Amino acid sequence: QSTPVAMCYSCPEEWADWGSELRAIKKAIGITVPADAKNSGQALSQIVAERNNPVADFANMGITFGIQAKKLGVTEAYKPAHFDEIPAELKDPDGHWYTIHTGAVGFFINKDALGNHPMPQSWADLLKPEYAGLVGYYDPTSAFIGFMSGMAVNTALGGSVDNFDPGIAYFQQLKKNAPIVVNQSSYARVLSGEIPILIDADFNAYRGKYRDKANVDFVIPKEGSLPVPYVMVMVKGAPHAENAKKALDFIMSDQGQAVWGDAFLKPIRPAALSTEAAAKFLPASDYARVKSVDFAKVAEAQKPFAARYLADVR
Amino acid sequence: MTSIAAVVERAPVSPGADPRARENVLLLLLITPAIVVFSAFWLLPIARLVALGASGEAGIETYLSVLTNGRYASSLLQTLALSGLVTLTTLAIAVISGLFLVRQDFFGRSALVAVMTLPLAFPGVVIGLMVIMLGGRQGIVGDVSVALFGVKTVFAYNMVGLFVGYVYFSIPRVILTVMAAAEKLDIQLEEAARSLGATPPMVFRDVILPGLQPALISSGAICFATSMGAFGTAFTLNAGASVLPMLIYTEFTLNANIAVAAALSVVLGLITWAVLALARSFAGSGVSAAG
Amino acid sequence: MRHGIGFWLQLGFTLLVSAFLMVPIGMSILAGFTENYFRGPSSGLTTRWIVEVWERYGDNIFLSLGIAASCLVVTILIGVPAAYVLAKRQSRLSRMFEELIILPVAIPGLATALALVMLYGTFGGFRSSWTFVLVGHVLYTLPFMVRSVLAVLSSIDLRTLEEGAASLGAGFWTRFWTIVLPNAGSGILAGSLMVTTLSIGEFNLTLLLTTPFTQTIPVGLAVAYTNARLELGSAYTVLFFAMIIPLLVAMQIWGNPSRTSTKRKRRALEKVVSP
Amino acid sequence: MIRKMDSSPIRLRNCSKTYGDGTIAVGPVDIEIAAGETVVILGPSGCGKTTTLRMMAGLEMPDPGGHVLFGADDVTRLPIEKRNVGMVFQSYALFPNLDVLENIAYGLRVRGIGLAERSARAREMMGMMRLEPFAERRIDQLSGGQKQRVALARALAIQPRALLLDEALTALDAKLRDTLRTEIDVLLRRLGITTVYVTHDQEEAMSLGDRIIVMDRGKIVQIGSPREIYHRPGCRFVAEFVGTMNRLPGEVRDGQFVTKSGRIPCRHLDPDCREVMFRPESVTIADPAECDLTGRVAATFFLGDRTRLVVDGIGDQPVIVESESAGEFVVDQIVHLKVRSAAVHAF
Amino acid sequence: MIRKMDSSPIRLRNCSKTYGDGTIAVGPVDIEIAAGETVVILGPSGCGKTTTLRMMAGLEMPDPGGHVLFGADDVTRLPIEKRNVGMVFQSYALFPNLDVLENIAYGLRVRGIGLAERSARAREMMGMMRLEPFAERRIDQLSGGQKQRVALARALAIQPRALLLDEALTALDAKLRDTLRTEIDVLLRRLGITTVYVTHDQEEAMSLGDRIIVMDRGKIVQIGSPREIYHRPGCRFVAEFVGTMNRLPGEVRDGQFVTKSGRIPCRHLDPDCREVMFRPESVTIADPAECDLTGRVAATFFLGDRTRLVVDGIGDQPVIVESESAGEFVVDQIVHLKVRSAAVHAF
Ligand SMILES: Nc1ncnc2c1ncn2[C@@H]1O[C@H](COP(=O)(O)OP(=O)(O)OP(=O)(O)O)[C@@H](O)[C@H]1O
Ligand SMILES: Nc1ncnc2c1ncn2[C@@H]1O[C@H](COP(=O)(O)OP(=O)(O)OP(=O)(O)O)[C@@H](O)[C@H]1O
Ligand SMILES: [Mg+2]
Ligand SMILES: [Mg+2]
Repeated sequence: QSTPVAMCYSCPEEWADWGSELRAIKKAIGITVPADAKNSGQALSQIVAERNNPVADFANMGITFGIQAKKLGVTEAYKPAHFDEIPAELKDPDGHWYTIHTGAVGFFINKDALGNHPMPQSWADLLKPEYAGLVGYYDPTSAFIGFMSGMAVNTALGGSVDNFDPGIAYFQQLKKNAPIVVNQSSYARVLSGEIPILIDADFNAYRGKYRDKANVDFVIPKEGSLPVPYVMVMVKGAPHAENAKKALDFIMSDQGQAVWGDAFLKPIRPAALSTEAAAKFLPASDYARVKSVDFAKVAEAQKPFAARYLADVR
Repeated sequence: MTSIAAVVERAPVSPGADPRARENVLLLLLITPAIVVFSAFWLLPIARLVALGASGEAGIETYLSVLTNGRYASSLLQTLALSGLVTLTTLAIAVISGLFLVRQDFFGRSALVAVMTLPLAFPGVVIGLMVIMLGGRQGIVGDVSVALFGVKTVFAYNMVGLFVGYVYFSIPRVILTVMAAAEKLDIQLEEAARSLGATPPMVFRDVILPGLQPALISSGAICFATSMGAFGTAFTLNAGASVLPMLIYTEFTLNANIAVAAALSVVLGLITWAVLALARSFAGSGVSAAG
Repeated sequence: MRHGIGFWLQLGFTLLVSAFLMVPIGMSILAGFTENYFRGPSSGLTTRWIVEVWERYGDNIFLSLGIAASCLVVTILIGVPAAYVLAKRQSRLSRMFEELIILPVAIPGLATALALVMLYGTFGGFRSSWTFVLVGHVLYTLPFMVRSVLAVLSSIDLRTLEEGAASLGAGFWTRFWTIVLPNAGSGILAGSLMVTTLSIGEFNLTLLLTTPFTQTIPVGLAVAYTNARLELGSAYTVLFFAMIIPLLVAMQIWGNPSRTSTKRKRRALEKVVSP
Repeated sequence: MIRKMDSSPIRLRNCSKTYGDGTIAVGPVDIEIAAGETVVILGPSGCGKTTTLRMMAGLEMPDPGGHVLFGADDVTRLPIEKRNVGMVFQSYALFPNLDVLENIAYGLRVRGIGLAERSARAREMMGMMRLEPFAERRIDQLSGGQKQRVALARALAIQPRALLLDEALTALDAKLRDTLRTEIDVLLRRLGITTVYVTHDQEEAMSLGDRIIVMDRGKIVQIGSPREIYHRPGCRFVAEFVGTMNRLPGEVRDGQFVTKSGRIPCRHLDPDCREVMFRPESVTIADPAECDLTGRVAATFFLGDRTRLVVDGIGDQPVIVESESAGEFVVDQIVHLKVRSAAVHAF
Repeated sequence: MIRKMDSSPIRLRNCSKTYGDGTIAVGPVDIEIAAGETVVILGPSGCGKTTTLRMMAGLEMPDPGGHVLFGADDVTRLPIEKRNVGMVFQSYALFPNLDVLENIAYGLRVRGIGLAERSARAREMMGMMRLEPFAERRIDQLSGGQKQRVALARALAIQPRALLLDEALTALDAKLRDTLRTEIDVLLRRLGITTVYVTHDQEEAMSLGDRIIVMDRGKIVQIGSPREIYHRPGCRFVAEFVGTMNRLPGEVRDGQFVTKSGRIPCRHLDPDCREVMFRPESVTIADPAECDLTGRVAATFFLGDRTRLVVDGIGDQPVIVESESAGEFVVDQIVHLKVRSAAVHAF
C-alpha cells in the first residue's frame, strides 16, 4: 500500500470521538487508521484468535480488558511519549497497557424521546414501570462500558468485587422494563430517540448535547457511580509496528490528548483539557459521587460477574 | 463421475481407445477447478472446525454441552421454535398470495409480483433496519398504535422483531417457489375434481395442496434452514444472544471461546443439513438453498 | 361482477403483505433524506447524509463492487464447466458433488466463516487481504451459478444436442464452444445476476472474514446501523438500494431462464390446450 | 352388472364464446344431442372444439344470450360441480396423490358416500374396466392405456348425466388407441350414455360417432353421420379435412373434365368448375385403352393390406392411389388410372 | 441439383452391447446393409433398436469382439465425429442458438469450409427441402414438420456416407407423418444414400423399407422385404407385431381346424396346432351356407374407405374383420365369415 497504515481494533467512529482522533492522526503524521466498530471484548477475542497471525497493530479497550490482554500474552510492551505522566494505578509498569482517557458511568438521556416522563435521577428510578421500554444498557458480559455499568450499579447498591448480589438483583428487576441490551456503541440510537435512556459514559452525552446540539442530557445517579478508564494496548507481533508506535505517540501528544478534551473525555494528561471544555461537564459536586476503585481487582471480577449475569439474568 | 475416476485409472488414453474414455478425461479436467476450490476452502476448513470443536478443555464433550448447558440448549430451542414459526407463517402467506398472483390476471398483477419478490437478496442487516422502521421506537407500527390506542408498540428488539424480520426475508424466496409450483399445477386436475362434484374448498384440499406439497416442503425446508442460520438481522437488532448464530458469534468474539463456537457451529450446520435432507427425502430432489 | 368476494379478500391480503414489504423500504429512503428523522420530514429534506456516507464509506462500496466482479469471474470460470460436467454425467458421485457444493449455503454462514478463519487466518497477508473475503463469497455463490447453468443444460436435452453436433463432425471442444456455452447463455446470465446480487449483499459469512480495511457494504451497513445516526444508516441503505434494486429487477426480467416473454400467452393457452 | 345409465339430451342454444382477450373462440352455435347418443366434434386445432365442450361441461360460460340445456333444465349458470357430468381429459388428469381405487371413488367421496359403499361402487367400475389388479397402484405406476381406463372409470363412477371426452385417446400410441377405441365404443353403447367426444383425428371421429359435428374456425360447417361426412362432404373444407383427397385442376369441356394428362367423363359438374376432387379408393389402375389419366409412379408404399401409389405427372400435385391388388409397382413405371365418376366432387 | 451421394455399405459383425449396469441391450447381431439401400429396424419399445443404430453411428462401442464396418473400413473405434454419418433424432436435436441456415451449415462450419461456400451448400439443401423462406428463422419459430426437414437437411448437408434416423417421424401428428414419409421416401431414393431407419411403428416400417429388420429383446427375429414380413411372418412375434392378427384357439381334425363356432378347412396345418392366426383382410363375409365361422357384431367402425367389424362369439377374443363393402352392419347382427385358408398361419 502506498500510504502508511496501521490497524486499530475497537476505535469506533462514533465512540469517544475516535473519528476525530483518527482524522487527526492522518492529518498530523500521515498514517491511515481505519475506524473499527468492535467493542473491547470483541477486540480482545479477535486479537486472541489471531495471535498466530495478528491483523491489528493496537487496540483501544476498557482498562480491565487491557489487564486481561496482558495476562493472555497478546500485548507488546510500549511506553509512548508522556508515559510518565500517567498515574501509576492507571498503567502497566512496562507499558503493556496504559490509560489515555477516562469517563464516568451514568444515564445518557434523550429528553425528546423521554416525552412527558421526568428525568430519572437514580438507579432505582429506572426500575419504575413508567420507564418500561425506554431503558437500554450495554451487555455486561461483553462491552467494557457494559461491565462497568454492572459494577457501578452493584457498588452503588452496596455490593463489591466479591459480592454481585445487589447488581444481579437489580438487572433481574430491570428485566420487567424490557430493557434494550446492546453490544456495539449505540450513541446514534440515543440521539435518534431509538433508545431514550442509555446507561453509558458521560462523554457520549456531552458530545450529543454540545457537538450535535441534540436535546440530550447526562445524569450521575444518586446512589453513586464508577469511572471508566480506557487504555491502549499494542498487539504482540503487530504487522505495522512502527506506524502503530507513531500513532500511539500521537495519541499521548498535546494535540492528540486535546482531541479527547474537546470530545468531553477527561484526558489522562489533565493539562490538555481546555477550560471551555471543562466548563461543559456536570459540576464537580456531581462527580464527587464517582468513586474510583482498584481496577486490578475489578479485572479479576470480570469473568465471575459475567458468569453470574449469564446464569441469573439472561 | 464414478466412471470418470474409474476410467482414468483403468484406461490409458490412446487414439484407439474408447472415445468415451477421452471425453471422461476432458470432463474431469473441466470439473477439477471447482473440486479443488471447494475442497481447499470448504471441506478442509470444515474438517478442521469439527476437530476444533473437540479441542477445548472439555474435549469431545463440548459437543454435548450444546445440549447439556442450559443457555446453549435454550438458545437452540428458541432458535428452532422461531424458525418453525417463521416457516409456517411464511408458507401460509406464500400460498394465499402466491396462488392469487398466479391464478388471477388483473391490472397491476406483475407490479405486485415484483414487489413481493423484490427483497429477495436483501442482506439480513438491511432487514434489521426494515424491522426498526416497522417496530422500532419511531416505527410505523408504534405511530399507528399511539394514534389508535395511545400506547406505543415497540417490538423491534425482542423475539417478535426477529420473527418479523425473518418472515420479511423469507417471503420473497418462498413465494417464488410456490408461484413456480402453482404455475405448473395442472388446471385440468382441478377441473376434473370439479367435474366429479368437488366444491372449491374440496378442490383446494384434495388437489391444490397436494399439488403444491413438494414445493411447500422444499421451500419450507429452505426457509427453516435460512432462519436457523440467519445472523445479520439478529446482529442489527442486537437482540442479545437469544438465537444460536448470535450465541456463536458472542462465544467467538466476546469470550474467545473458540472450541464452543466451533462445536455450536457444527451442531447448527448438522441440524440445518438434516432438515434439508429430510425434506428432500419427502419432496424429491430440488430441495436446496437456491433462492 | 367479474370477481367474487374471494378475489377481493385475497387481493386485500396480498396488498397488506406488499405493504409490509414495501413500507419500511420507503421509510428508510425517507429517513435517508431527512434532516432529523426523530422530528420527521418537517425538519427538512437534505442530501447531506448521502454525501457523508459517500465520504465515510465510499471505499466500502468500491471494495464490494470489486469483490462482486471478481466473484462473478471466478464462479463463471469454475462453475460453468462444473455445471456442464454435472449435466453430462449423472452418477452418484456427481450428484454428491452437487449436494456438497450447496452446503456453504445450506449451513449457517457463520460456521463456514469460522472454519475459514481458523484454518487460513494464519496465512500471512491472505487473512488481511480482500481475497479472503472473496473466497467466502465464491463458496457462497458458486452453487447458484452451477445450479442455474445446470437447470438450463438439463432442460435442453444436452446429450442429444451434442450427439447431433458430433454426428456433424464436431469434436469435444468445438461442441463445448459452439453448442454448450451458447445454449447455457440464459443460465449463465441468470446465475451471474444472482451471484452479483448475493455477493454485494452477503453478511453472514463476511462479517468474520473482513478486517477494518476490507469492510464490504453490508458490514459497513451493520456498523452504521448500530453505531451511527439512523439518518446516516438510512442514507447508506439508500445507496445500497440504488445498487441492488436494478440487479433485482434485472433478475426478475432475465433471471428465470425457463420463463419467456410469451409466458402470459402460453399460460392462457395452457388453460385450454392440454400440456 | 352394467346398468344403462340415466342420461340427458344436451342442447346448446345460440352459444358463442369470446375470451377475455377478445378472441372469439366459438361463433354462435346450436347443437342438439339426443339422450344416449354419441356425438363427435371434429375439427382442426384451434377451431373451438374444446371451448364448445367446456361450455357443455360448465367450465366456460357462453356469452350472454347463449343457453345450455340438459333435457329441460337450463344449466347455463350452473357451475360444473353441480352439473353431474363425467369428463375425461387428454392428459387424464388423474390425481397423483391418490391410488387407482381412490381416484375412481373420489366423486363418490365428495358426495359424502360412506367408505363401504363407495369402495363397492368403485370396485364395480374397476371390474367393468378390467382394472381390478391395479386397485392399490399409484397413478405413475400405470401404463397410458390403464390410465385412460381409470379416467373413464372415474368419470362414470358418479353415474353422470352425460360423458364428455376431450381428445381422450390422443396421448396413446396408434395400436393402443385402436384397441381402446373399440373398448370405449362397445362400453358406451352398452351404457347408453349421452357422449360428446372431441377429436381432431378424423379416423377416430368416423369410427366412434353416431353423428359428427365438423367445426372450422369457431363455426359448425357440417353435421352428419360418418358416412355422410365422408361420402357427401358439404364443403371443400370437410372434403379435404376428412380422409385423403386428390385434387386435380382442369376445366369442363363437353361433359368431360379435361386435365393436362387426360380427361374424366363427368356429367354432373358445373361448367365453370376449375378443379375436381376424388378419394384414392375411387381410382383404379386401368388398361391403357380405357384409362382416364396417365402418370408415373413416384413412390410406392406397402401398407400390409393395401398398396399406396404416389403418381406424378397428372396434376400439379401427385395423385394418391390405393389398391388392394398385390401387383408390384416399381418407381418410374407408367400407370393408367380410371376415376369412378360418381365419386368426383367439386366445390 | 440433387446429386447421387457416395455412400457406404454398413456391416455389423458380431455386435452386442452390454450397458454399464449389466443390461444386455443387444445380443450379438450381424447386419449387412448394401450401399444405397434403405433398411428399417422395427421392434417394440426397449428391444434394442436405438442401441443398434447408435453402434452404427459410433455413439456406442460394441462389446469386445464386435466390429462395425463401413465398406472396407473398420470404424469400430472411430468416434462419431470422424465417421461422417448423418443422424436425425426423434427430437430433431436442432441447435436452438443457431437459425435454420446456420443449423444446416453447422457440419460444414466445423469442417472449416468458408462462409461463402457453406452458405451456398446450405442454401442448396434448403432448396431441396423447400425451406428457403425460413432461412433466418429461429428454431422455436418452426412447426414440427419444418423442424423435421431442417434436421434432415442438416444431416444431408455434410454428404454423409450413411443416413441414420431414429424414430424420425414419431413426434409428428398422423397426417403430417404421412406426408413427410412420402417426401423422405422420394428423396432417399433419388439420393441413393444408405439409410437406416429405426421405428416401432409397423406401418411406417412397411412403407419406407427396402428391407425390414425385426428385433425383439435384443435379437433379430426376421429380416425381409415388407411383403415377406407381412405375408410370411417368421414367427408368432412378428405375426402379432406387424399388422392386425386374429387369433383363434381350436384343434386340427380331419384336415380342418375346428373351433367352438365353426371349422376352417386347412390342409397345411401341423396336427398338434392349437391356435391359428389370420389377418382381417383374409376374412370375407359369406353366405350362411358356405361360411366357416359364425359370430355376432359387437361394434362397427366406419373407416371411410373401409368398414371394420368387431365380431364376438368366435374365439375367446373378438375377431376383427375388414370389408370394403359399403353394406351396413348393425350391432348384435349375426354374421357369417369365410377365411381364406392359404392365409392362415400357425406357429
Ligand atoms: N383462455 C383463453 N383465452 C384466450 N383465447 C383462448 C383461450 N382458450 C382458447 N382460446 C382460443 O380460442 C380458440 C379455440 O380454442 P379451443 O381450445 O376451443 O380449440 P380446439 O379446437 O380445442 O383446439 P385443439 O385441437 O388445439 O385443442 C383458439 O384460437 C384459442 O387460441
Ligand atoms: N444407457 C443405458 N444404460 C442402461 N441401459 C440402457 C441404456 N440405454 C438403453 N438401455 C436399455 O437397453 C435396452 C434397449 O434400449 P434401446 O434404447 O436400444 O431400445 P429401443 O428399441 O430403441 O426402444 P424405444 O423404442 O423405446 O426407443 C432397453 O432395455 C433399455 O432400457
Ligand atoms: Mg382442444
Ligand atoms: Mg429408441
